[in-house]
Amino acid sequence: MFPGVYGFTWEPGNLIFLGIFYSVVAIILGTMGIVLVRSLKDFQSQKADQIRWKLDFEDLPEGNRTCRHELTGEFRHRTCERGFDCRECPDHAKLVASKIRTIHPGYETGDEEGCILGFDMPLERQYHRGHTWVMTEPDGTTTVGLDDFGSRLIGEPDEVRLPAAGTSLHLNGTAWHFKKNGSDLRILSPVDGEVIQTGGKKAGWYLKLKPLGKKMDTRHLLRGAEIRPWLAREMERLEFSLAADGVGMSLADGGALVEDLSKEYPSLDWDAVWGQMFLEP
Amino acid sequence: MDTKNKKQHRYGMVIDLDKCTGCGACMVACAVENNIPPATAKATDRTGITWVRVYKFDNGLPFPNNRSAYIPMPCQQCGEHTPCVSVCPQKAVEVDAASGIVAQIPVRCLGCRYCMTACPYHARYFNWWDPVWPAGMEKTLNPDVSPRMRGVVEKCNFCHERLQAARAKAAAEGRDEIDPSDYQPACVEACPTGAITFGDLADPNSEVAQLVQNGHAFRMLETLGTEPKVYYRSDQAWVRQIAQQEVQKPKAKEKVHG
Amino acid sequence: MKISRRDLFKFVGGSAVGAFLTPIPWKLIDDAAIWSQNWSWIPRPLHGEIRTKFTTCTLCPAGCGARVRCVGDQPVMLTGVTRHPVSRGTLCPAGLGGHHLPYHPGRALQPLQRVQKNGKIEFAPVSREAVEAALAAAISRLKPGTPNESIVILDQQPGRTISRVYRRFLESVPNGVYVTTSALGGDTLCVLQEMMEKPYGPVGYDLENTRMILSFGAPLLDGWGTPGRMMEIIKAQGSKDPDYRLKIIQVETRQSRTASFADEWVAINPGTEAAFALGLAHVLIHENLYDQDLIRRKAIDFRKKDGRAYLNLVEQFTPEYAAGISGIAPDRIIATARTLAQNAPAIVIGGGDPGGGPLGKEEETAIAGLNLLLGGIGRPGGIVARREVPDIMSTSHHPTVPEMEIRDVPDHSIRILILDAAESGNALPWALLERKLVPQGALVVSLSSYLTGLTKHAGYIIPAPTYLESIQDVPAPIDATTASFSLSSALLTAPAGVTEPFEWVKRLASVAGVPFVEEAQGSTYEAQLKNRVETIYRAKRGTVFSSGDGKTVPIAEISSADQLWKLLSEGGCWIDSKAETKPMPNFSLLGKTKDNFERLQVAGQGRLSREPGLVAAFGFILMPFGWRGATGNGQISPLMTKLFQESGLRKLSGQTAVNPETGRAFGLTDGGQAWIETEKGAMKVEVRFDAAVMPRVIEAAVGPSVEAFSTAETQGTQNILDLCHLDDDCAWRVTRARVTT
Amino acid sequence: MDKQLIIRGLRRSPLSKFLLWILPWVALLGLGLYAGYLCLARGLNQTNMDNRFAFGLWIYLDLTIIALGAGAFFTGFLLYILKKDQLKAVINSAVVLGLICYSGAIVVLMVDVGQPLRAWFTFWHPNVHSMLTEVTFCITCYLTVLLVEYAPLVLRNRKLRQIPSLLVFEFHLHKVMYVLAGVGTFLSFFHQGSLGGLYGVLRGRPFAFREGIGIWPSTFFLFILSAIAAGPSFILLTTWLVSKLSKKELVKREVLSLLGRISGILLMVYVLFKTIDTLIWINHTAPASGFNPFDFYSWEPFGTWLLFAEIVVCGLLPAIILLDKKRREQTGWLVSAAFLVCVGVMLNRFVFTIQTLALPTLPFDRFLSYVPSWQETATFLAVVAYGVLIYSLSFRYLPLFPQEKELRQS
Repeated sequence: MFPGVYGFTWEPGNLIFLGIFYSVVAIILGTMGIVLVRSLKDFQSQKADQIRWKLDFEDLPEGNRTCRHELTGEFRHRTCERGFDCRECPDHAKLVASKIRTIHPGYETGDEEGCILGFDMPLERQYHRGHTWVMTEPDGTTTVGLDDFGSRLIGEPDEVRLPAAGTSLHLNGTAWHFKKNGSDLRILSPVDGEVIQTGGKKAGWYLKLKPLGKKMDTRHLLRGAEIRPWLAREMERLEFSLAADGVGMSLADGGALVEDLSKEYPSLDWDAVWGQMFLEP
Repeated sequence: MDTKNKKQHRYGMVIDLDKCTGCGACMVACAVENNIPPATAKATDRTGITWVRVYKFDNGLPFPNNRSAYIPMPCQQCGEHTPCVSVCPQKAVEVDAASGIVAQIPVRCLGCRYCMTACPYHARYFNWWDPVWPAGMEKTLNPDVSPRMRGVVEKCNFCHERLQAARAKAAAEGRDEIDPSDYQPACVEACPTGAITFGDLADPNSEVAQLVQNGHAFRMLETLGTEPKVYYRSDQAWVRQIAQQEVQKPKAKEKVHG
Repeated sequence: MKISRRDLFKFVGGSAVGAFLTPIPWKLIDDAAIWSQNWSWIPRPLHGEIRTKFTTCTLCPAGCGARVRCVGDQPVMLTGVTRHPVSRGTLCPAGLGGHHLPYHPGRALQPLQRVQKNGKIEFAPVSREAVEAALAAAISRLKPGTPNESIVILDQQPGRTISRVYRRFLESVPNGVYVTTSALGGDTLCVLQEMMEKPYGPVGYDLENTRMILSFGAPLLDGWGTPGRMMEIIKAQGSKDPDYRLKIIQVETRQSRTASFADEWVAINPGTEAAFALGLAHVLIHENLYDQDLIRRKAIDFRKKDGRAYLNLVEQFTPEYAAGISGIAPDRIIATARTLAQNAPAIVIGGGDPGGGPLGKEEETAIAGLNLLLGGIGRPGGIVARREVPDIMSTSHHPTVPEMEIRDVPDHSIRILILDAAESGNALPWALLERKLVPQGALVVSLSSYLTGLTKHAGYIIPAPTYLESIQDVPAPIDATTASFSLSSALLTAPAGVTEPFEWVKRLASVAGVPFVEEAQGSTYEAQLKNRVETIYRAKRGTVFSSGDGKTVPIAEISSADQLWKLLSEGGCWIDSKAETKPMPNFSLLGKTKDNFERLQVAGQGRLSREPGLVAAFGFILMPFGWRGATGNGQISPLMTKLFQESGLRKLSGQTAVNPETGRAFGLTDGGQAWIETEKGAMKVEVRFDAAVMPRVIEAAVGPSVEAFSTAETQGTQNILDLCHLDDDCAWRVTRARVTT
Repeated sequence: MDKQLIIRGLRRSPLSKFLLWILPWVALLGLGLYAGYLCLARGLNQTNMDNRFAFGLWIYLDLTIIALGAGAFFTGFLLYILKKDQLKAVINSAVVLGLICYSGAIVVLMVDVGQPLRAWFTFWHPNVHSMLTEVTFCITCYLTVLLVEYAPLVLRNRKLRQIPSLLVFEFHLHKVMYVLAGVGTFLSFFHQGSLGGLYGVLRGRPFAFREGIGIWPSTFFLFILSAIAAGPSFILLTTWLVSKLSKKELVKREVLSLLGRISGILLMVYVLFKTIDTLIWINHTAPASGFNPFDFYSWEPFGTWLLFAEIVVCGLLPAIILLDKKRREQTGWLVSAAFLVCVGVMLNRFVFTIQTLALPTLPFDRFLSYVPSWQETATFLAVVAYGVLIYSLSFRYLPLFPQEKELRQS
């Protein structure tokens, strides 16, 4: 195996064979080394959450990755490639700048104030695709809560694990966890920010954040006219999820969702439904 | 040992099948010389260890025209394309350049038995059991040969330790070359009819070389090109024929038992 | 400091990584490698000074010289002694493993008693004194003058010093009978001597000068006689002029090693040797190919008026008639007879197979008759006379107890049977001995070291030292043309529990209160042997071979009896000078037995003709066969597994062969199991198809069982001999058998 | 707890049912482990192998499962190197199968050699001329590669994924998968070939001996071809079987068709070369060794039917079926053909491992039979059980079929 070990010869066959072997070993070890170094680097720079979202996003079925501009009808078909982070999206910037914003044909104005498709979705709030809402408070802080759709999906959680004050949250990172029926649910952070105060279901909000930089960047959040088509799509997705488990119901015209959907249909694979709806497949 | 300046030997055998009575003395002498243990009760002719094995073969004719002969099969010490040497994954089989002897190094053998499948002469044996001698009998072991252990392959090496002893003797007496009479494997020594002749095939004056030349000598499975250094001879045509006949035809529809 | 679990993990992990940087793992790998190459329980050979010693093999009566390679004093290898006058440099496979015998696991190391425990026969330790007391009591109950209440010592290697001691002992007890068995190679010679009108003295075969051997089943090339002699002849065959090569014709049902090696194999019907021999005699006489001068002068019953002459008998056995019985074509009988006559000097040898047993007296008479017809007695290349080994027996007191062959002992007459440890190498069925024992209360004592064969049936065992453990004398082998004498030395110390038979006989004599007259020849066994050597020395005959230097010197050049003793105890061999030709006495071609004419006539019909009605009912003829020294009576080296189960070169007990066509016809399968059933019982055997086997014959090995290599055979696996039919003349060669799956 | 380990959105049977399913396999594995222990502790006398049948059931098993496991490297090769993205649907399953096959083979090999403690000598004193050395080196390296390939799959387990360091590691590991796939392909090509070479070089066994190119006998190449032809079929077959057993759709139908087509094309090429090789062997190689090739087939039950079965019934026939688009679209035909392909490769390995050794070489030798002992059989079955267990566990807790969720929802 090495010069000096009994049986080693300098004949070409031996050298070629061992040469190939050592090359293979070197490639395997080298590759593993690279992987380790990269992992270590990313781990230390706390990119784990980012990577997690990236992987989760990739795992989402294509239908779950619809671009917000498809929801509003600006595109016939468009899939988001950026993990619902419109901040760096040139197309989004262009579309916003051009101000050509077509209203989704499904948008109806007949809803009560703040009540869209039977959900309590105040328009002054901005919504993240992971069913959190964001409201910028006058004092410059930002309140984050679970939207009505999300609340009804989860109902009464068994446990809420909120981040401690001072924790930095990153967009699409983990904001907080719910525990319900043994399922662990990760709620995506809708914005970048530092936790300054935590609330809960009773408080009506979950987190108060202050921006990490100068200003809270909320360009990627859904707002105004986008909410209704998005919600409609979410209803569709939900129906779809439930249908996979054999629950056929039309939620769209059933009026408002019941307060605690999981209590209504306990036999369903809620874990999967929540995963689908809260973007954690 | 420095062999560079020495003559290259090709030790070999000529076995006269007309003299082999099939008594088995060679097999016993071999086992005594090489510290081969007695078999356990469960061993069969397919799991035993007989570095030289005497096979019986016949002319295939029915009674009373049937005739049998015996053929001792030690390792044939192949000289070319040595099947076992090239297949061993870890150099536990080597051809000694100075003597032409194919040597098995049991302490390096991992017991994969690839060499055994490679050997067309079935001259290699695996230690299926721990070597066990009846209590006390281990005192009768030959001090010149190490007993092997379970799980390794072994085979005839033309009593290599006798070659070493002859070399040591030659060296002690200040000779470069061994006296051929000092080096005779145990089977050759034991054969009561002198059916086995042993010597250096590379020496044209040696008895073996002469016997090979004298006609009626042949080797087993010569067409495989393994160039064995064990020759056989017989003056009987049927013996020569059957030993060279390649594959025996199945006999009618006999039920085959293992 | 608080140690968290994490710290602990870190510590363990760190240590593991750190350990890799130390030499510890490499040391462990190295040690594992060394261990994997040298397991501590693999025995290591002894180391020490390598010495060469010489001795004489006593495993059979052949008396081959053995060169013993020793580490220190421990024999580690036996080889033949080049130029040894008896064995000619040869040791047989059994002899090559002789040094393993002291360590055979089946050895008895103390006196044993046969007991029945939970229905099983076992051997339990017993004191030597108890055995002696039991024997002494039995001896005291023997009534003098009642021949049906005899005490017998069975000695299978007669002519030794201990043999003489036995005879003298038997002389001093009531009804003592000294019994021997037929020796391989000796049967024809014994019968030949019985055919002489006056004692002719011992004779041997002059194999070296003969041109042809017609052998009736004698395993000439497989341990017969003194194996080295035949081997030396084979060795030299190639260099001889083809016309002067020894021609061998083997008359045997089975294709034995000798049969397949012989120039001709005459595959004869089972048990019909007499017919074939008489057929040959018929041709010899009709074609005037016999020694007419000799026959005219010496044969007393060649022609007789009463119609019961040899000629009358032979007349009946025309080639056609003999062919009808023996299955050999008339032409072949004629051709064989002619070949015999043309190739003078020729020898005709009987004897049969070591496992198949002796041919029978009548057959041997017919065979010996051929030798007489050919005129080969007393001529070079024929059967020649040799002298006895000079012995005190001949010089002082000749024992008066008769020497008898076991088959001649009257049935149900032995009250006490003592089995000597020495072996003839031939099979001896227990049934034969049993027939000779009194039906009730017979006492059997074995002096064998090994719980095998006949010893399994003994009531007591007083184990004697085994080969290499005691000094023994080896007289001339039965086939020899000159007398010889050598010694087997005690290279190993005998275990404490074994008893030298000489000492035991002495003790027994004293316990039984009988005079031990042999005391005069020396009070110890060694003194007795020395005495014998001195007798030889005083005879001043012959030469002495010394194994150390391979030289042979006339005995006259040996300075003293002590010097001769020294040479002999170092593996030397005394060889008598050639005997002068003795004038041959008159002889009877029909033998001296009563009704000899009728008996030969009956024998000529073949053994199976005696109960013809049964042949069809059984279907098979069972023929046992064996290999000298491995017929299950004595012990063989555990290493003999090489020849038996590890190669199938020789056959184990329970292995049989049948002709493939017969086998298929009877629904047997090659390699399958079958039952052999005879009038005596049934046994499960393994059947092999072999085209060399005569149709309707099942050849069954009288060999060791697999257990015989590694254990004591106390329970005794079944032996094919138990199934064999014992004829009135104590032959067991052919038995009708059923073979079923 | 168990539910937390199951990939979100996938339906798996209740734990009790799952335990009931694995129980017999665990028992079988336990028995096999005991048998393996017997073989290691008491030696190979526990097997029915002997000096003539020095290779037995285990070597047959090794050759066969490694051939079937070829799907792992070949799918990896097609996916990562040739960018056949459709195969993403089965790559995970293929990797698991490959891992099972290779690790099973190595474990059995460790029992099969007489001195497992000396196994590393092959690395220390390699004889590079031995095909077995090539096999040892390649298999060991490739098993490492397979473990590395399997690692991301394990790390994607729902619970393990929660650990950030593992998540990051998995992410980066996945990114370099093409390198490993490349190395794996290289190694696999070699050892699949060397396994063929193992027998092809046996000059002393004219039945197996083949001429070839350079140091490689033709069997070297034929084994590669047959392995890569059978690999996709085996994946197809297992996927179909798992789908049937779990009563779930796991991959899109067109993936199975693609696998079938790949298998069919390669098999056709293989059959062509195998036929040429056989003809060369019959007309040249065997006669040159002094043997009449048909004598080898004169020993019942190993007659020429075996040759016919191997090349035509299990070669040409499935190749034709798989290349016929219409038939391929019918699951019955597709699966049957894939089954035949697998049987074919098993038969081929049987012929080389068992028939080769059963045939006598010496004129006075006998044709020998060999029946494995219970210890051998149990060890063999333990590998099967081990495979089933690993696969079952992987199927239950790891994302084996990325399309499963999608198909469930549609």
